[in-house]
Amino acid sequence: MRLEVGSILVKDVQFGAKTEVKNGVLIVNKDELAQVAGDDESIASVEVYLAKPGEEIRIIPVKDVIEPRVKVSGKGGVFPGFTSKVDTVGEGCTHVLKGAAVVTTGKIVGFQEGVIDMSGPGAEYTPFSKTMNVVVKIDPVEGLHQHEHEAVVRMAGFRAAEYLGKAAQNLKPDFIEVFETKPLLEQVHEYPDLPKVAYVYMLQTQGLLHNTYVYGVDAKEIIPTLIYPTEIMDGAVVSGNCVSACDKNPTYIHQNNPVIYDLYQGHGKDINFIGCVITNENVTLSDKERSSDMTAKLVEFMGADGVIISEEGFGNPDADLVMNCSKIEKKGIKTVLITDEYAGQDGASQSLADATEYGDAVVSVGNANEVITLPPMKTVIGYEEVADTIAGGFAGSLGEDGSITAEIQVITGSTNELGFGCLTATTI
Amino acid sequence: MDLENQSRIKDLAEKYGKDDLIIVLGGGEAEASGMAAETVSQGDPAFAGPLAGVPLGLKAYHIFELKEEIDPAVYDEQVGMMEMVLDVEEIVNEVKMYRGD
Amino acid sequence: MLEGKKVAILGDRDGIPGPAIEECIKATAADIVFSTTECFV
Amino acid sequence: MTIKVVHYINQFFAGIGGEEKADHRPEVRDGVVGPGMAFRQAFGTDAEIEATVVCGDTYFNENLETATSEVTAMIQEYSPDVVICGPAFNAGRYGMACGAVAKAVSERLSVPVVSGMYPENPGVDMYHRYAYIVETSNSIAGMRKAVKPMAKLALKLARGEKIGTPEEDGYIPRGIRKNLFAGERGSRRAMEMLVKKLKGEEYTTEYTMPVFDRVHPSPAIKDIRTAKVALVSSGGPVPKGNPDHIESSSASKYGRYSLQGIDDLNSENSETAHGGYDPVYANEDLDRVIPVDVLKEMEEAGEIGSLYEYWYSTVGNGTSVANAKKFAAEIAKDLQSSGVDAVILTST
Repeated sequence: MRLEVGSILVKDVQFGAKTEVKNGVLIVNKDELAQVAGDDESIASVEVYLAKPGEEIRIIPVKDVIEPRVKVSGKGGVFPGFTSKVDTVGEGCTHVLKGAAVVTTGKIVGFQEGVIDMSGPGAEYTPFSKTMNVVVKIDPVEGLHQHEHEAVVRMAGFRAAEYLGKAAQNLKPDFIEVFETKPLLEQVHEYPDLPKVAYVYMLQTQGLLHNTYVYGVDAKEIIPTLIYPTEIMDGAVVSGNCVSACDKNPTYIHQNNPVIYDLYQGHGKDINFIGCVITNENVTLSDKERSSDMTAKLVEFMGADGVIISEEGFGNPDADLVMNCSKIEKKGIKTVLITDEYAGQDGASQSLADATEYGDAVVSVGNANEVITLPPMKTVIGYEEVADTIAGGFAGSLGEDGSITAEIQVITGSTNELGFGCLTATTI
Repeated sequence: MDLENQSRIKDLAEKYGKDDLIIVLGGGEAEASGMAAETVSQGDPAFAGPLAGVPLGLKAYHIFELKEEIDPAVYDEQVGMMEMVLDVEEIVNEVKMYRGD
Repeated sequence: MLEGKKVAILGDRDGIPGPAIEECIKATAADIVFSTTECFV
Repeated sequence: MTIKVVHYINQFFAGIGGEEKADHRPEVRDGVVGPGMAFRQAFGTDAEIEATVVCGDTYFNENLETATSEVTAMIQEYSPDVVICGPAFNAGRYGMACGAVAKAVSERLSVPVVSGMYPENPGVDMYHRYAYIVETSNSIAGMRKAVKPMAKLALKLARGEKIGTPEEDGYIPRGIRKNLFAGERGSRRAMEMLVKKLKGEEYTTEYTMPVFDRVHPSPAIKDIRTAKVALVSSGGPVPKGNPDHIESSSASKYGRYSLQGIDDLNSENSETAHGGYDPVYANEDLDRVIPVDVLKEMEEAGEIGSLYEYWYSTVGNGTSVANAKKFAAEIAKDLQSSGVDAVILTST
């Protein structure tokens, strides 16, 4: 599969009469966007805000972040199985409003949603303090069941991103990147002298606000399967997951999976990147055994010499990570794991809930328990009172002055386990 | 260096003065030999004994350095064997360094 | 250089012991005022 | 202002004597003793060693608790800004004493401690968390080399300056995980690590896997019909409203809740505080997390002796192993003193 990704650089975002991109400025028709996003009888209200890098703005609770895109050629839409039919994506050309993002917020669904600060110390920890954000605040009708609430907000975000992405349809990209993975046997022969590397992409699938979707299917229901890297880059995987927002993959991160991107950077030079296996992180032992067995088998089936395994979440998923690692290593295939740590607020505890002696090559993306104080912001979009109850917060997290003292666990993407950011932890 | 020996050396230095008294070492290892040389010149580097912070300014030589001064037959009998097994150059360099000449 | 000097000997159990150094110095013009064997380690 | 330092050393370095004097009891002397002279040189006018506390290694190790308290009390008298222990090089009992003093001083007096030891000194393994231990050579020959970095660290700690990494500031890692921003993003680091691993080249893992305790189950209850059974859960089951505000993640506490007058948990009287799983089904009927209804029926039918009148609850989500261990020890003690014979542990 060959995918061209054409990036239209967005340097600013403003409200205006017509949604379009002019000289690098994304202009948004606020009412039209609200109408598209709110097109659901379960939605009571939609408000749209802008949040730009450096502004004193806090967004809380954050549910998802999505990159506005449009399919220019090739099959399918940008969210196959959701806002378009389930056609296989990953081929042709997709245009991206690079630098822009849709952020969804609104009344809290569970305990688990995140925080984005556009400036101050918290901004350093989230990738979404660097994007021009169109914030869509969605509140549902009274009495909506939690599961429906989550789904309604998720879909509203996709519609908003798709709507904005259409502005890129007829634009000439500032730059185009081409990614290609051939059918397995051809791909293996393309670089016969380089080690064959696959990517094991673990998707969290543990229920409400812990779910991930593949072509519209709840990934909890899948058996691990092979997928072209370009399919993932083109919207095949989307998020319904924002628990402990630090290490959950918003849709934006799936669309821009950094492991896939960096493996393509090494492709043909250091490695032969032959493809991806997606697997899930379910809650029962039999599910875990089945999925890790299948994953190890698929990696072997592909003839991989080495794999990168990325986790999503912590605790329970540590067991999946450890099973994947040991079962793959036992087949003589080398692994590198990416995980975050829960070493306690003082950093003195052991960091994982499960361990294996095979896990001898680990990339740590930081200790999520580390405490940070986020100073008050001039503007809060959303509901700041949830700071005391979201995962990583505690009674008294929200100060009287509007500051938040909490674990970096509350910050969307702070310890992203695809390695989207530069955070790490070291022993001192 | 042994605390009691530090005390003895201190007394001897007072009695004979630093121009007349020299120390001859038989250390089998460079670091410890250097330390002994340092102890009698600049003070106990471990700051544990009577010479802690007491720079006597005494000159210490390793017996290997005095080979030319000694009857070859005697030297050979008493020292020859150890001269073959020990790292003479390393030991001598260390002692020289701390003697400060 | 040993002429007229007072010599204090610090031998080493694992190197050259005091008595061996004494034998050497006895054959020179120096005067032995102290001799001991340390355990340097 | 001159920084105040107290120095802890053993009987040997105080010039009292070797092994034969190792039963020397703790004493305090004003000013510097022994290696303190070297520290005084290194400090110049920045810091002053106000006192030196001396204790024999044998006395310390054979009277660990008393000696620790005595020494700590002597140190406290001087209200130092920083305490220096040793260096102890490879002297095992001296290292253990330095470590125990470091633990007590840092925990009880909240005063930072610097020490120096050879990495194989058992004091390092036992106490590396409580002091910044500079790596020294294995013998006292390394004194001069040890003093400089120890003095530098002591000044930094006393001034509350930021301490660098173990490599930068020359101390043995304390086993504390600390966040920092790397030069490359995580995915890039992963790819580079994999390329090295595939080539058989050296690479450094960023996290060394922990070793876990394996807990052996207790022997089976002989007669469950007479046993008092308790419920303990990390699934966050709490009375409605979460009265103790147990955190949805990274719990800092656990709760103990009465079952008096409760035969069934429901959405009126209970909920889960846990933020790590789909709470909808637990909130509808919390018996799904702790089976109070069934156990009450079994109690009634004589199938179990009795159901203990309290349940214990915390949230396992993101909670550090160290906190979990602490909670468990306290809960177990409570259960034991209440005559509980068996516990049903539920997780989520």
